Amino acid sequence: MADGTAALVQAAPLIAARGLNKIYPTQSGAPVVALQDVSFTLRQGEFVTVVGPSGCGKSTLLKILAGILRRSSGQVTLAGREIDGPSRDVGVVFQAPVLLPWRNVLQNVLLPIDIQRLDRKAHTPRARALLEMVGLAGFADKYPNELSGGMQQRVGITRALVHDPALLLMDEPFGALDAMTREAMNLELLRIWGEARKTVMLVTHSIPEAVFLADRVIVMSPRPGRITEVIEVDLPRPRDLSMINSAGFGAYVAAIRAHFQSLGALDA
Amino acid sequence: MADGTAALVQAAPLIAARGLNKIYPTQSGAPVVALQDVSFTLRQGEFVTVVGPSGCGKSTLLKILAGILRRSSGQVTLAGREIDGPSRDVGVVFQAPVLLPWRNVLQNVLLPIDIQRLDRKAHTPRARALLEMVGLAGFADKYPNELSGGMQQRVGITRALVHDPALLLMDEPFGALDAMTREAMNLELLRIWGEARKTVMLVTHSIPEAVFLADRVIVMSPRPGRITEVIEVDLPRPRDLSMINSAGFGAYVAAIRAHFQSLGALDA
Amino acid sequence: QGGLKRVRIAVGTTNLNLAYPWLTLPVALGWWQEAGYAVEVLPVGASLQALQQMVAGNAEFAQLNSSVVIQANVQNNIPVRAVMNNGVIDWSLSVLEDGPVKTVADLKGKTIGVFSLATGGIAFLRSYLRAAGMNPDSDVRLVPVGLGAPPIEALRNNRVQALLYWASAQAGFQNAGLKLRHLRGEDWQSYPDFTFSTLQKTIEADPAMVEAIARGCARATEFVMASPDCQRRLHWARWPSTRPTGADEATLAQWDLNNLEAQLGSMHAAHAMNGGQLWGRATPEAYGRIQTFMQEAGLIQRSIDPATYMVSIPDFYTKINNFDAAATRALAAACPAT
Amino acid sequence: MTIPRGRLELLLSILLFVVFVLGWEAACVLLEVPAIVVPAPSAVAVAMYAGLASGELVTHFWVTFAEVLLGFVFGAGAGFVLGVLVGLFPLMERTVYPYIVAFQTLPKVAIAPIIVIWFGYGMESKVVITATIAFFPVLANTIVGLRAIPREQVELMVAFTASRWQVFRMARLPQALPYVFVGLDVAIVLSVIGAIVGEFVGSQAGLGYLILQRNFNLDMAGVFAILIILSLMGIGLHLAVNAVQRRVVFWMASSTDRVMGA
Amino acid sequence: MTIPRGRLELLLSILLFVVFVLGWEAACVLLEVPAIVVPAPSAVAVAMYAGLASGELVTHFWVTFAEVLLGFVFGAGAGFVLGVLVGLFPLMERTVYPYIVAFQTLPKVAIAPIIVIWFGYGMESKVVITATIAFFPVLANTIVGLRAIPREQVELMVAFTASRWQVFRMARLPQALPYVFVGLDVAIVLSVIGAIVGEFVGSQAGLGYLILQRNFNLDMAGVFAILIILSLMGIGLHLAVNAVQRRVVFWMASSTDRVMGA
Ligand SMILES: Nc1ncnc2c1ncn2[C@@H]1O[C@H](COP(=O)(O)OP(=O)(O)OP(=O)(O)O)[C@@H](O)[C@H]1O
Ligand SMILES: Nc1ncnc2c1ncn2[C@@H]1O[C@H](COP(=O)(O)OP(=O)(O)OP(=O)(O)O)[C@@H](O)[C@H]1O
Ligand SMILES: [Mg+2]
Ligand SMILES: [Mg+2]
Repeated sequence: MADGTAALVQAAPLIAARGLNKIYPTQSGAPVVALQDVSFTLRQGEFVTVVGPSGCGKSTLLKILAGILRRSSGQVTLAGREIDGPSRDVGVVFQAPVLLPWRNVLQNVLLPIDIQRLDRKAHTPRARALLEMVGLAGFADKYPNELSGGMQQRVGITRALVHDPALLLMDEPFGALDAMTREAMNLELLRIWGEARKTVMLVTHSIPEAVFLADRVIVMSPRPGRITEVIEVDLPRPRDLSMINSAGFGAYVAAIRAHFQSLGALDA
Repeated sequence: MADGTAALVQAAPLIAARGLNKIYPTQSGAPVVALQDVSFTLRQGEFVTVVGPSGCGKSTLLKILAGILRRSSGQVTLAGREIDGPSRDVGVVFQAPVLLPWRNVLQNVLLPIDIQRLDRKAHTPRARALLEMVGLAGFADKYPNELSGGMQQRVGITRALVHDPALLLMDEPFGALDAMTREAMNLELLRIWGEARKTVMLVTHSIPEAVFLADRVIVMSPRPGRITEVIEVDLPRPRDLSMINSAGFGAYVAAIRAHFQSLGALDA
Repeated sequence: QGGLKRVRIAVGTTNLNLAYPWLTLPVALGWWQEAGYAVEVLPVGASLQALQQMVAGNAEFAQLNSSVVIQANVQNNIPVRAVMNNGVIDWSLSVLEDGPVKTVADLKGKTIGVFSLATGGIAFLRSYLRAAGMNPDSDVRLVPVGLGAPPIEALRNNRVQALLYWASAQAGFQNAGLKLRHLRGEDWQSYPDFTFSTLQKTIEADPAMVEAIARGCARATEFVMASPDCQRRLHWARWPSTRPTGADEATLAQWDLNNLEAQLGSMHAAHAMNGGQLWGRATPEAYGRIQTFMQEAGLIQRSIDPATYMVSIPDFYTKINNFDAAATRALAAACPAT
Repeated sequence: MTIPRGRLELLLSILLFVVFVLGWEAACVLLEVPAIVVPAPSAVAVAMYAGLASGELVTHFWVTFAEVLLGFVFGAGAGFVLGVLVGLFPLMERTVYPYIVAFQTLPKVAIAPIIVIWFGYGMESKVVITATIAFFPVLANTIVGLRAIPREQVELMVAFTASRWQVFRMARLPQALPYVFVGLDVAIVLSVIGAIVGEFVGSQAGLGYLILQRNFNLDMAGVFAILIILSLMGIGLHLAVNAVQRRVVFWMASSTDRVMGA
Repeated sequence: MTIPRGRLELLLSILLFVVFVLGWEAACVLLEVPAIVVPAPSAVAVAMYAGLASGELVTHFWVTFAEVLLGFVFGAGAGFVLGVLVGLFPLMERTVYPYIVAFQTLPKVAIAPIIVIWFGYGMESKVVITATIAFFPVLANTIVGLRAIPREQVELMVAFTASRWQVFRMARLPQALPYVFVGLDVAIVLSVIGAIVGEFVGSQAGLGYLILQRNFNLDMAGVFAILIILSLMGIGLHLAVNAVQRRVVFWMASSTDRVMGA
C-alpha cells in the first residue's frame, strides 16, 4: 500500500496525469462522470492552485492524487511511479476537517506521526509550534467537538504539516476562515513552501487566493470536470499582501474570472 | 418547545439581545467563554451580516438565536418573546451541511416540511425550483455521500428556504462555494429577501460579501466574543455586482478590514 | 370432546416414554374417554414442577416421587394425597460386573457418580453406607455426572467406580452396553416411591372422578403386567416420537422393553409390599416408613400421622380394582391393533 | 487474484466444511471418541436421512420453527418498543432498566414453571420463554443505538421545530438501526436456544422434545442430526436478518470498503 | 421541576421497588398464588436472612461469581478477538461466521454433557459453558461496530499511509467501542445465566447447585432468595460494565442531550 520511504525527490515532473477519468456509481443508478480526460503535470517545487465550480471534481482529483481513490481510467504517476496508494511524504488537507473525536487537538495533529511510527516526543514541539502558528496554542488539550468550524479546519491544516511532507495536497484548506485569518494563513503557507521547498497543489474557491499563491492556476470546467485552462502566474516572489493591489495581480484575477464566467457559473 | 404559529410579524425589533453570555464547559476542565455581554437588535425586514475572527462565537450566537443552544446568562427576545426554543418561522443554515444520510437530496430539502407537517406534495415544486436555483436540479434523487462539499452546502441552503420562513439565520452558507457560484447565490438571496421581505442574519468570513448583502454589519472581536462595531451600510438597493467596484463599497470594506485588523486577526 | 370432563395429569418427567403404562395405556385404549373424561398426560419436567402445576390448578393429578409427597405435606402444608403407589425405591448402585467392587464394603475410598447432588437416592446411599460401617462423608466421594453419556463414560473411564441411579436409568446404561452388577440396601425396596397423587380438595370435590381415573390406572397395570410387549407396541403407535431411535427395530424394541421391565419390577415390588392384592394400593404403613426414614435422614424436621397421606374414600382400592381382570388380561394377550 | 471474490468465499466455505467433516470423522476414528459422546458424521448423516425420510424431523422442525419465529417477533418487538421508550424518556433508563437487567439474569429454567402455569403447556409457554430470551439484546442495542446520534443532527431537527417524537422518528431511529439489527441478529440466534430450552422444560413436540427423547435413549447420532438442523435454522434466520438489514440500512452499504489501499 | 434529576431518579427507583414488592405480596395473598410456585416476599426475606446469616449463600455466591467472571472474560475476550479478526479480514465473515452462528444456535444444555466430559466436573466446565454463551453478543456487536466507521475517517487514515492494522487500531476500534460495550452488557447478563445452567448440569457448589438443592427440598422461598441474589449480581455487573464504558468511550458522553428543547 504505502510507498514506504519512496523519496519524492528530483525527477520533474513530480506528478503527471494523463487522460484521467473518474466515474462514480450512485444508488439511484445513473453514474456520475466526475473527471473526464484530465491531463496535467506538477513540477517539483511548484505551487499549483485549482479553481473550478462546485462539483466539478476538484476533491475527486485530489483524492486520486493522494492515492485513496481509484481512478476509473487513465494514468497518474507520482515521482515517476504509478500511483496505487498513498505515500508517506504527502500531507493531505481534506475539505471537511475529519478529526478523530477521541483524540484531543494535539493528538489529532500528531496522527501522521503516530501512523508513520515517528517519534512522538520529538515531533510534539513542532506540533505545538504549528498550532501556535494557526492560532490554537491554547487548545491543544481540547476535543474536536469543543472547537468552532474554523478552528477544526486549522487543526486539519496543522495535521497535514506536522510530518513535514514534501508534497501538500490541500482541498479548500482556508474555506472556513475569516478574511484576516485566511490572509495570515496564506502568508504562512507561502513561507513554509518557500523555506522547505515543498510542492503544493491547493484547491480553492477564491480566485484572488488562487492567483496570490500559485505559480500556475488550473481552471476546471463544470461537471464532467475537465481542465479548460492552465494559467501561468508570472508575479514576483516572495509575495506579500500589497501585491493584491497591483495591476498585474488584478489582470490575472480578471482573466480567470472571465474565463470562469464563460463556462457558466452554476452547474446543473 | 416550538413556538407553534407564533407569528414573527410586526413589532420592531424582531430580535433583541441584551447582555448575552455563553460559557462552554470542556472535558479538560477550563471552561471557554464564547460570548461576553453581547447586545444588539435586529429590525423586522433587516439584512444583518456578522463578521469576526474564527472562533469568536458567531456560530454560538446563531445557535442561541435559533433556540437550540441555551445561553449562560442575558436576555434574547424574538418578536418580543423570550427565546426558549426554536420557532417555526425560522430557517437555519448550519456551518456544516448536516444532511441526513438516509434521505436523498429532495427528501433532505423537504425535511422542514415533514417536521412542520406541511403538505409535502404542495411543497415539492418549490423544493425542486430551489434546487434548480442552486444548480442541483439533476441531483434530487442522489444521496448526500454522493455530493461534493459545495453541493452539500447548497442542499443545506435550499432546506432553510423551503418552508419560506420570515427569519433566516445563516452560518457561513456560501463558505464552500466557488466565487462565481457564490456571487450568483448572493444575488439570489438578495432577490428572495427583497421579494418576500424576510429578515436575515448571515455570518460570513468574506468582508465584501458582508458589505454587499447587509443593511448593517456586526463586527465581533476574538474570543471572548463581543460586538465591537456595528456598521450601517448606506448603499442603494437593489444592489448588483457592479456596485462592488464603487468607491462607497470599497470604503466600507476598507473600514471593516481596518477595524478587524486592529483587533488582531488570529485568536490564540 | 363435548360432554367429557377435562382432566390433566402432570408427570414429573421430561420424557413420557413407555415406562408410565398406568397413565398412558388408558389414553391409548380410550378407557378414560369411555368413562367420560378427556385426559391429558403432560410431561412437565420433574416432581417439583408437577406438584407446582397441580397446586396452581393446572392439573388435577401429579405423578410424584414419594419424598415430594411427604415434603409437600410436612414442610409446605400442601395436602397432597397418595391416590396410588406405583413403585418402590428402585435406586441401586451399579458397578462394572468385572470390576473390583463386589460388595458395599469395597466402596470405601471410591468415587460414586450421581445424577446431581440434590437427588433422592443420596439419602438412601448414606444410610446404606452407614449401615455397612462407613462414614458417608469421608469414605466415598460423590460427583454429579448428570444423565446420558457422561455417567457411562465416567464409569467406563474409571473416573467413578459406581453409579447411583434409578432403575430405568440403569436399564439405559445396560442398553448402552455396560455390563453391570447392582448393589442396593435391603430396606430400599420397602419404601414406596412413585406416587400418583392429587390434592385433598380434588378428592372432596369430585371423588367419582378420582375413582374413575384411578380405576383406569389399575386396569392398565393389570394389562401391562399381562403383556409388556403390547404396551410397547401401543405406546409406540400412539406416541411415535417417544420410541427410541438409532438402531435396528429389534434392538430398539428390546431396549424399550428392558426399560419397561425395570419399571414393572418396581411396580411389582410395590404391589407385593402393599399386600399383593390390589393394584396401586397405598398404605399408611409404607408412607410412614418413608416418612420416618426421611426424618432420620434430616430431610424433614417433623412427622405427621401417615394416615394423612391416604385418600379418604372408603374401600378406595377395592373400588378402583373393580374391573374385569380376566377380560383385561385377554385383551392384553390379543393386543388390540391401533 | 483472478478468482472473483464471491466465488472464492464460496469455495473457501465449502472447503472449510469438507475439512471440518473429515476432521470430525477422523477424530472419531483415531481418537476413539466413543459414539455415545460424539458420533461420527457418517452416523449422523444416516440418522438425518432416517429422520427426514420418516418425516419425523420435518414435523418437529415446524413446531420449533414456529416457536422461534413467534418468540423472536414478540421478544424482539418488546425489546425494541421498550428500548424506544427508554430512548424517549431517559428517566426510565435509571429507574426501570435495572429491573429489566434483574429479570434478564433470572435463569429461564428457574422461572419456567411460572411461565408454564400462566401460559399453559402448549406452544404459548415456549413462545414466551423464547421471547424473554430474544428480548434483551434488542433492548440493549436499541437503547445505545438511539443515543448514537451526532449532536448536529439533533440540532438540525430541533432548529426546524421537530418535536421529541419527530427527532426520534426521523433521526434517532434511522441512526439506531445498525445497532438494532445487531440486536436482532443476536436475538434470532438466542431465540433458537430459547425455544429448545422451553421445550426441555416440558413439551410434547418440537426438536427440543425430540432431543430429550433421543438423549434418553442415548441415540447421539440422532441428537446430532437435530443439532445440525438447529444450526441450519440459525444460519438461515441469521441470513434472513442480514438480508433485511442490508435493505433497510441501505445508506451504510459497502461504500466504506472501497477506500483504496484500506 | 425543583427536584434535581438524580434525586428524582433515585426516588422513583425506590418507589418502584416498594410498589413492586407490595404488589408481589398482595398478589400472593389476593390471587392466592400458591407459595410453592411463588412465595411471598416476606418469606423470601426470611430465607434470605437465614442464608446470609449462616454464610451458606455467601460461599456459594463466590463460586458462581467466579464462574461468571471467568466465563465472561474468556467468552467476551474470544468474541472480541474473533470479531476483530472478522473485521480485519472480511473474507472470514462469509466463510467462518456462518459456522459461528451454527455453533451458537446449539442449545448449551444439549452440548453441556460433552463439555462436562471434556472439561471435567469442576469449575472449568461451568466457565466454558458460560464463555460459549457470553461469546456471541460481543462477537456480533464487534463485527458491526468495526464496520460503522465513516468513510472519511478511513480516507484520512489511509491518506497518511496507515496500514490496515493501524486503521483498525486508531480508528475502527475506537469507533466500534460503543457497539462492543453493548455486546459486553448483553454478555455479562447472559454470563450469569450461563453459569447457572452450567451448574444445573452437574456441580458441587454455586448458586445453581443451591437452587437444585432447595428445589429438591421444595424450599421455594429459598430458591427465590437465590434468584434475587442472581439479579443483584446481574445488576452489579451491568453497572460495572456501564461505568467502564463511560470512562472508555468518554467522547460520546452526555453532550447529545443538551440540545435545547430536544
Ligand atoms: N462518493 C461519491 N459517489 C457518487 N458521486 C460522487 C461521490 N463523490 C463525488 N461525487 C460526484 O462527483 C462530482 C465531483 O465531486 P467533487 O467532490 O470532486 O467536487 P468538487 O469539485 O470538490 O466540488 P466542491 O467544490 O463542491 O467541493 C460531483 O458531481 C459529485 O456529485
Ligand atoms: N460544544 C462546545 N464545547 C466547548 N466549547 C465550544 C463548543 N462549541 C464552541 N466552543 C468554543 O466557543 C468558541 C466559539 O465557537 P463558535 O463556533 O461560536 O465560533 P465561530 O465564531 O463560529 O468560529 P468559526 O468562524 O471558526 O466557525 C470557540 O472558542 C470554541 O472553542
Ligand atoms: Mg470538493
Ligand atoms: Mg462557526
